[in-house]
Parts: sequence; C-alpha cells; structure tokens
Amino acid sequence: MMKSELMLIFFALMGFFSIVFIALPLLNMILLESPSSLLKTLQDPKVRDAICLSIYAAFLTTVIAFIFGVPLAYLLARIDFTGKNIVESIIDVPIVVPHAVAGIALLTLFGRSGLVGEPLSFFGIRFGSTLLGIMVAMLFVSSPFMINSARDGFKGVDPRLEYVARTLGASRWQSFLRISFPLAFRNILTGCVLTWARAISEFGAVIIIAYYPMTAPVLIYERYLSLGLDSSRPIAVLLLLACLAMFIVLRMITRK
Amino acid sequence: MMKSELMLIFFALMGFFSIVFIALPLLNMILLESPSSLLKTLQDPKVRDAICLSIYAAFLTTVIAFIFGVPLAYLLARIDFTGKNIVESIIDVPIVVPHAVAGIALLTLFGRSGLVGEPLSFFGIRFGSTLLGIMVAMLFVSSPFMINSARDGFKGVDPRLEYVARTLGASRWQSFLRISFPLAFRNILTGCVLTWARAISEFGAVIIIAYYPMTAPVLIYERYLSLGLDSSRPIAVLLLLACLAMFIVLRMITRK
Amino acid sequence: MISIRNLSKEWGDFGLRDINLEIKGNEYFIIIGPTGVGKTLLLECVAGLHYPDRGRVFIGNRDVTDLPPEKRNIGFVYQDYLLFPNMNIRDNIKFGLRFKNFSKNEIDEKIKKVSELLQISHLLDRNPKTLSGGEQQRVALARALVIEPRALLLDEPLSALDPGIRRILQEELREIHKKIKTTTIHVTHNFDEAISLADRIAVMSNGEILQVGKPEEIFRKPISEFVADFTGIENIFNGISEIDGGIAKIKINNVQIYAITPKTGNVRFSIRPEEITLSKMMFGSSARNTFRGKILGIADKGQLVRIVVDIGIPLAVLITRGSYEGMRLSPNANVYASFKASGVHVF
Amino acid sequence: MISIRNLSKEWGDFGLRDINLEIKGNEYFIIIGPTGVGKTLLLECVAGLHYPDRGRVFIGNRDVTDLPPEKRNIGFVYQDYLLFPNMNIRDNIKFGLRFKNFSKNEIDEKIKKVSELLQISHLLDRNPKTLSGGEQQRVALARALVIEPRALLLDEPLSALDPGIRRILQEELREIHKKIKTTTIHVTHNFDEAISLADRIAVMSNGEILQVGKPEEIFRKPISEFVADFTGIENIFNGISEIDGGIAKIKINNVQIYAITPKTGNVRFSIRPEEITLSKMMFGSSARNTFRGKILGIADKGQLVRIVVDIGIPLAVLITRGSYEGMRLSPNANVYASFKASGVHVF
Repeated sequence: MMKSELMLIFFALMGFFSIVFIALPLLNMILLESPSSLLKTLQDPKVRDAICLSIYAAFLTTVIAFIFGVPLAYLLARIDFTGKNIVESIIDVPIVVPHAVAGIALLTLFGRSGLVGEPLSFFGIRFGSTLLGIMVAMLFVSSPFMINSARDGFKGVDPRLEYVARTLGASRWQSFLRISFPLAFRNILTGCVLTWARAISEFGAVIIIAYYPMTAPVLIYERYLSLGLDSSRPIAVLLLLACLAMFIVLRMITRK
Repeated sequence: MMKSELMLIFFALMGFFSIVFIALPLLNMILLESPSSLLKTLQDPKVRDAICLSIYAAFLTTVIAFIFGVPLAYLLARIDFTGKNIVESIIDVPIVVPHAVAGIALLTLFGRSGLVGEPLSFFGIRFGSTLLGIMVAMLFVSSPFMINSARDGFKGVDPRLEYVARTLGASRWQSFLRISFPLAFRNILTGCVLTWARAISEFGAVIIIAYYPMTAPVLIYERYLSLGLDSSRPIAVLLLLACLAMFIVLRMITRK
Repeated sequence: MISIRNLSKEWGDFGLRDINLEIKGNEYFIIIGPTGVGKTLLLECVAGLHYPDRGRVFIGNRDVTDLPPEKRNIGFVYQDYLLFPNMNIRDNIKFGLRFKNFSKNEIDEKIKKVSELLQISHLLDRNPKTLSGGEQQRVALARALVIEPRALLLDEPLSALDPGIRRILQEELREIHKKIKTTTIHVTHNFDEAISLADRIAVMSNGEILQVGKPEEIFRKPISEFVADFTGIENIFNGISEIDGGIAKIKINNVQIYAITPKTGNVRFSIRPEEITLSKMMFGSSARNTFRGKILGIADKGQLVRIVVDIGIPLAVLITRGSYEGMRLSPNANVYASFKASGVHVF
Repeated sequence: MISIRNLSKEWGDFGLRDINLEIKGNEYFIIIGPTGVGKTLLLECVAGLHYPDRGRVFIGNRDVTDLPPEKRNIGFVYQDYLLFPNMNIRDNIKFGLRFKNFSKNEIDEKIKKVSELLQISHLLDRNPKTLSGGEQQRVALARALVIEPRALLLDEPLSALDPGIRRILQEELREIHKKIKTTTIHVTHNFDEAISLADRIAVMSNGEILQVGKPEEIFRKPISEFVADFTGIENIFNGISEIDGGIAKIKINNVQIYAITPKTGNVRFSIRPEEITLSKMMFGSSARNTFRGKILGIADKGQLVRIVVDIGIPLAVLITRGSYEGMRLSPNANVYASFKASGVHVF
C-alpha cells in the first residue's frame, strides 16, 4: 500500500491494546484451569445447583420478558402516541441504573414491608431470598434488551405488508402472527439471547434481593471471600463457558 | 378509531405492565427519601467520598476508553481485514460475561501473582484494592459501549468526504481530525456517556478486585449488610439521581 | 360500485380535502396526479387501512366506513409488490384464501386459475426474492385477484418496472380487466397508463380532485391550467383501426389516418404538433398522411407559431415563425397538413 | 497532461483491466459508459484514493502512482456534491487553501475570485444543507477549482441535478473550461453531456476502454456494436452557426441548415432520422430545410426502411415501407429531403 499510512498503523496499535485487554483476562483464566479441575468442580452439588439455578432463572426471566416485552415493542414500532418519547426513555433507564441501586430499589418495593411485597406476602408470595426475587432482579436489568431488539425487528417490517394481509382478510391478530412476528423473529431471538445473557450475568441486584437460593455469581463471590481466588475460579470458568456458548449462538443468529 | 382493535388494547396493557415494572421501583425508592434525609446523608464524609470516587473513577475510565476505543472504532468502520469478524465478536464479549466472572478473571490477571500484576508490582503498580483496580474493572465492562457507538458514528460518515478532503491537500490525520471526527462526534459523545454510566454502575467486578477504596455501589452494599435497607437507601437514591442526570444528558444528545 | 363522499383526512404533511368520487361497477377508473398529492392515502382510506377524519366510503351501496379492511373484500396492489418474504409464491397467493371457508380442492383450483391468468404457474414454488420485478407484480396481482375482490385498488402498479415490461403488463392489465371486469381504481402519475387503460380519469392535486371525465375530455378540455400543464398532450383522438397491407388505417369522423401499429378495433392515438408539416400545395412525399383543412386559429408562441387546422378533426400544429411568415397563413385559409405514419402514437 | 498506462485494479465485484489513456494538457476529456463499469474507480485511481494492482499514472510527465492524494493537487467532484456538512460554504471552499502557505489576504482573494466565477458569492455564509442541488454542485466545483489543480476529475457531476439546472450547469462547465483551461476528465453515462462538452471521448464498458476519439468519430464510426448501441445517435454534425432574422443558419460543407437556437459559432447538432421527410419533387412547405440529394444506401428494417441520402453531408432517414414502395426509391436516385427547423437539435 501507499506510504504515509502512519496514522492507520498507530490506530491499529491502539486497537490492539483494546482487544488484548478484553481477551487476555478471559483467556488467561480459562487456560489456568485444567479440564479435570473443571470436571471435579462440576461434581460439587452446590456448584451444579447454583449454575443450574442461574440458567433456569435466566430462562424464566427471558420467557416473561418475551411475553410482556414483545407486545410493547410492537406498539412502539407501529403506533405514534404522545409521550412515546418518555416511554422509550423509561425503557432505557435500567441500563444506566447501578446494579446495587437496582437491588435496593427492588427490595424496597418487593420486600416484606414494601408497597408491592407487603400485600402479596399475605398470599404467601415472597420475593426476599426466593427464586421469584432473583427473577425480579434479573427482569429489571434485562428487559430493555428484549424490548429494544424486538422493536428494531418490527420497525424493519414494512407496515404495508400488514396492510396487504388485512385487505386479504387477515385480522390484526392474524397479520401480526403470520407476517410481522415471523419477519421480526430474528431480532426477537437476538433479544431473547441478550436478555438471557444479561439476566445470568447480574450480580449486584441479585445478591441484595436474594443471597439465597444461591446463583452462580453469588456462589463465585462467596467462595472467593471464604476460600480465595483459586477456589472460585473454576466456577467462574464454568459459568463463562456457558455464557460464551450462548454468545456464539447469538453471533450465529445475527450474522446469518 | 375503528372497532376490532382489541389486539392493540391488549398489547397496550402488556406494555403498561412493563413500564410500571421499570418505573415504579425507582419512583417508589426516590419518593421514600425526603430531601432532608438526602442532605444529611450527603454530610457523611464516607458517603461523599464513595460517590466522588465512583464519579471520578468512571470519568477516568471513560477517558481511557476514549483514547483506546476511538481509533479502533475508526479502523472497524473504514478498513476491511480478515478476522474483523472475530475482533468485533471479542469487543462484544464483556456484555455477556457475568460481572462476578469478570472480577475473578481480572483479579487473576492483574492480581499480585497474576501474569500482568506480578511484573508490574515490582514497579509499585498494584491493582488489588486500588483506584487502578477499580478502573480496570470498570474499563473491562464498559469499553464495548465506547467502541460500538464510535464505530456506528464513523460508519455514518461517507468515506468519500475524506477522499475529497485528501484531494484538497489534507493528510489522513488532518482529514480524520477535521472531517470524520467532528461528524461522528455526537455518536462518540453518546459512547462516552454510556461508558461512564456502565462504569459507575458496575458492582460485581469492582467488589471482587477492590472492596477498598470504597465506591458508592460497594458502600451501598456494605451499609445494607451492616445497617439494613433503610440506611443504604439514601445513598442509593443519591447515586441514582447522579446517573439519571447523566441519562437525561444522553437523551438530549441523541434526540437532537 | 365505489362511492367516496366528502372524504377528508389529514396525514402528516399532506391530506385529502373533501373528495367526492363515484366509480361505476366494472369501471376501470384512473386517478392521475403528481407524486405526493395523497393518491395512496385515498386508496388506503377506501381499503379501510386509514379511518377518514370526515366523510363516508360506500362499496356496492353499503357504507363500509366503519368496517375493518379484512371485512371489505378489496384487492390492494402496491407499486413495490410487497410479497410476503416468508412464504413462497404459492403461499403468497393462498394467503387470502385461508381466511375463507374453501376446501383444499377449491383452493388449489383457484390458485391454478389465477396463475394461468397471470402466467405465473411456473413460479409457484419459487421464493419471492428470486423473481424479477415484473414477475413479482404479476404475483401481487394474482394474490389480490384470487380472493375475487369486489374492487381492485392499484397503487402505481407499473411505476417500479422497467419500460419494456411496463408496457407488456399495461396491456395485460387491460386484457385482465376485459376478462374479469372487477371494478378497479388505478393510481398513477403516468399519462400513457391513463390514456391506455382508463374508462374514466380523475385528476388529483394537493389532496383535491380537480377534474373527472373520459380521457379525451380530460386531455382535450382541461378545466384548469394545472390539468392542461400536467397532462401536456394535444391532438389526442379515438378512432377505429384496421390493418391493411401491413399498415394500420384509423378512421375517425370520415378522416382516415395511416399509422404503424399492430392494434385493431377501438384505439386511442395522438400526434405531436411539432411533427406536422403545413404546405400550401398538395405534393407526393414520404409523409403518408396529408389532409386539406381550414385554419381555425393562430397563436403566437415566440419563435414558434401554433396553428389549429380543421381537417375533419381539429389538429394543433407548431411551425417556426419564419415558415409562418413565408407562407402568409391567415385564419380560414386552406392548407395541407401532413405527417408521417410513424408520427402517429397509438396507445 | 494525464497519462494512464496499463492500469488494472480489482475492487469488489468489478475491476479495471489494462486501461491506457493519454489525456492532453487543457483537454476536456469525457469517459462515457453505462453505470457500474468502473468509471468512478478509474477516477479514484487517478486521484490516488486507490492504489492500482498494476500500471502507472503520470500527471505532467511525473509518475504519481506512489504519491498519496494530498500530494497530487487534483480537484475531485462527485455526483452527490459531498460538501463538508460541518462547515459553511466559505469554509468548504477555504478547506483546500489551509494546507498551502497563503496569507489571509491571498485566501480571501482566491475565494472571491472563484465564487464570482461560479456565481455563488451570495451563498458563502450559508450552510450546505440549505442549498439546492445545483448550488451545492457549484460550491463543490469552486472548492475543487480554488486550489488551482493540475487536473480536474468530475464523477458524473450533473447526474444528480434536475434537467433544467443540468443543462445550465453543462453550459457553465463549458464556459469555465474555456476560461481556465484545466485538464479535465469528466465521467458520465449521458450522451448529451458528452457531445456537448468533450474534446475527446472514451467509451468504457466492463472495466475496459473500447474506443477513444473525437465525438463525431465515436458517434458516426463506432468501432464495435456495443458503442453503436450504447450511443444510438445518428445524423450528428459539426457546423458554424449564425443568427439571421431570428433564426439560426448552420453552415457545414456548403450545406446551410436552419435551426432554432440562440447559439452561434461552432455548434454540434443532430437530426432524428424519423423526422426527415423524402419527396420526389421540391415544394414549398413549413419545413424550412429542404435539400436535393442522392440516395447512397437503402436498408430494410421491417415496417420501416432506412435510407441514407447524400445532401453534401450523409443524412440517415427512416420512412415507412408503404412510402418507400409508393415512391419507388432506388440507390443513386435523386430525392428531396426536408425537415423542420425545430427538428434540428443543437447541443
């Protein structure tokens, strides 16, 4: 190539540092653990339970985010209404709320003496230290990903495709199910994966609202405090591998 | 409007739940605290120090992310190279890495016996329980926001504008500074705000790498553990208000 | 029969103001106007995709204003085809039949019939994005026609096509309408389409209907300057064509005009004023059409002079000022007007 | 002087293959070809924005192949203007002057001069996005010309403009080139532009140069069928025009042709073959141009017959088969060819 490309070389160098800074800690951690130590860790029932609980809670959270988020996303993509601006801002708020703050806020509302938690406790529904509490924390921090992805998906579907479907005899509901939803499906799937990943990665809000039952991140933290870095690392690697697998799925969806 | 819009009404109802679920916990928490209790909390030097440290560390993190992230973003927007796919994937990885895992990974690499931490400790550079450690944790989780925003910004600038600038006598560096950077500035600014917000909100990775010096999220957690929910809430409200202020700035940038 | 009464609708930057139209049963009705004057919005109101601010829409004497689109049984075809990308061609066509109580056999029969009508039988298993523009538009038409709609709404159906395929599909639209007679509203900004296809034309501008009438009326008696400027066509006539010895002879009011066209029967044609030559004497030349006529009017257009000659039909002619002065033409004088057979544009 | 030698470059789907061009100093050189054949890529290689896979580029006898674009001093104007949106018009024009050692006074002087040349003095404090397309393209030209480039590269500079302003700017390009004489390569897919502006034309297709020559040569003696089909123009001539009594008389090879144009001096013009009438006898008509000539050739085109008549210049004429047979024309026969002054298209 031509001369005088010093700037590009300099930029490439700076970029290289960024990539190394992100990749090296993860690679380093993974490579420090032998497969056998990982297998041994997996045999610890507390570890297995925590990882399964994390995966399961994140999955349920994703289902709920899907049920409530997709309809909202469709409305935001299709209908203009006053205050839409404010609604869209509110949806993005959880992204900038510090995780510990989210935990305190959720515990205040859903805790035993909270505005929502107190009446529900009469029905035996408790949030503190329950799976439900974990899911509330996960849902709060992850729902923006579902709503925003699905909204982008619906925005990419020409509303006139629904118009045509309706002139052909499809009701609103039928044209949603047969046209808009299938055509936005890839974006919605992306939203699901992102929601799941954000849910499983949450630590601050979850540890405040529910130290028990113990999710994998909380277990990692507890082992780190009680037994040190080397004891917590295998669990971290296992959780990381699960997340990276999901991430590769995500990449495959978005690349296609 | 026309009849048979039951679907839209149902969707609006589902969407309403989502909005309430996000807004109510935060509003409820803010309204529980009187301005006087917030002022009193602000007079606690530990609280002031923690909030200032969080803001300061997040700011420094943003500066570093800017310096290293913008050049990489420019390359990703302008140059096609083999493996670009992989580089872009690596950049997104921190979004899906659980925060506690990130903390363990960073401590493993930058800790006193880590691959990077050990040699640097001979020069007196320590990461465990230092501002530097906090910044490393913040940088790891927040840098994707800077790089992706800036890349989108540069992608929105027609490369032929730079071509024209260069035929007019501008070097690569000059056409970057006078054309591409100013035109991508709004996206870069958005990236800065998002990076700052993500940095200040981080709890899991920070608490593992540096319990002390105490950032605001860690202080909120400590107060919650030692003194209970009501003692930690005013700090949470103060931190939330700082983040919401920044969020409004962000909205103003992106709306304009 | 479609009847639009006092319809008004605001939509973003533009709107419809007090639209009144009566479209007869089996009529091919064209709405012509510049882009962005609300033509699409009007069709969408008729289809029930937008609710009008004021006014009512009737289809076959029934007030459908409050009916949702799926209850109106109207076929709608957009300029950009809008095939459902998540279905193959067969499923696209089948889509509208799913919502009606047809047996599998009936459905297959209907798909077969409409595919043959539109010559797309060989495409049924293909994916929409593998089709050319012309093929996609045929499928879109088939999809709309298969439900046997009470009316067909075409929103610039030919605009996105290449000129060659556009002309072919234009012919086919005419043939299909002859066969199935569905009441059709076709929106366009293209004169050729309007002259070629329309039973009647409405001219629309800025959300208002300016004039409604048969094509000849619109083009020859525009009631406002906008209509005249917008259409900009002179010397447009209807006649009966027959082919004789490889060349067409078109008869109109005892005038017989030679033209180059394969069309016979009722045809519409135009002659550009600047392609007509005037002379004081008859002579033999390669201009096949030569007529004696009387000058009806002379209008000064600067370097050019516009002369209307009555040769049995009124013919507008443009000649240069020099010619005009050299020939000493005056009103009521007799002249010969001649033009080549290739200069007769048959629609 | 620009010299492109054996230049090849792959770029995505298409590429340039072994391009050789010699553009003379002060020449207005047009490269014409369909869209997507690599014309832009070629210009960008000349400007140094891409490095060729093979081959060299010389500007004024100096090999600039290894020079970055900022060292080449070449003005580049794209079809879509590409004004810097973060600067007002003055700063856009000033941009290139910042990198040279001019005093503030010199800079102001240069901006003033070029703004007057392009009639944009009143726009200097405006924001690019408030300008019309034509105004933006003038500014883009001013920005390129103010650095007094050794060569000017124009990439479809008129394509994005409305027809009216396009014709005006085309005239101005010609005037500007007359004044400042900068060696210019202008890329286009538009014949009018090429005929109107070019000293020489190169025809390009699929990344290759097919033919280089003066406009008359290209249009009258296309060396390949592609060139002939692509240009598709017959009866194109150069002559000298003078205005006499409100009408132009164009002299060419002792033939004098009447035309309607305000242009004088050297002009290029064409006459459409189907607008020429043949007759066996001379007669007075509104066709101002009538010439006696000898039939050089007759070619059968189906319903039409193409006849070339030598009236001092070779004139291609299209007439109907019926006329042809009725007149019993044969090679070497004498005929009169006539066409209206308004049928002469002066570029």
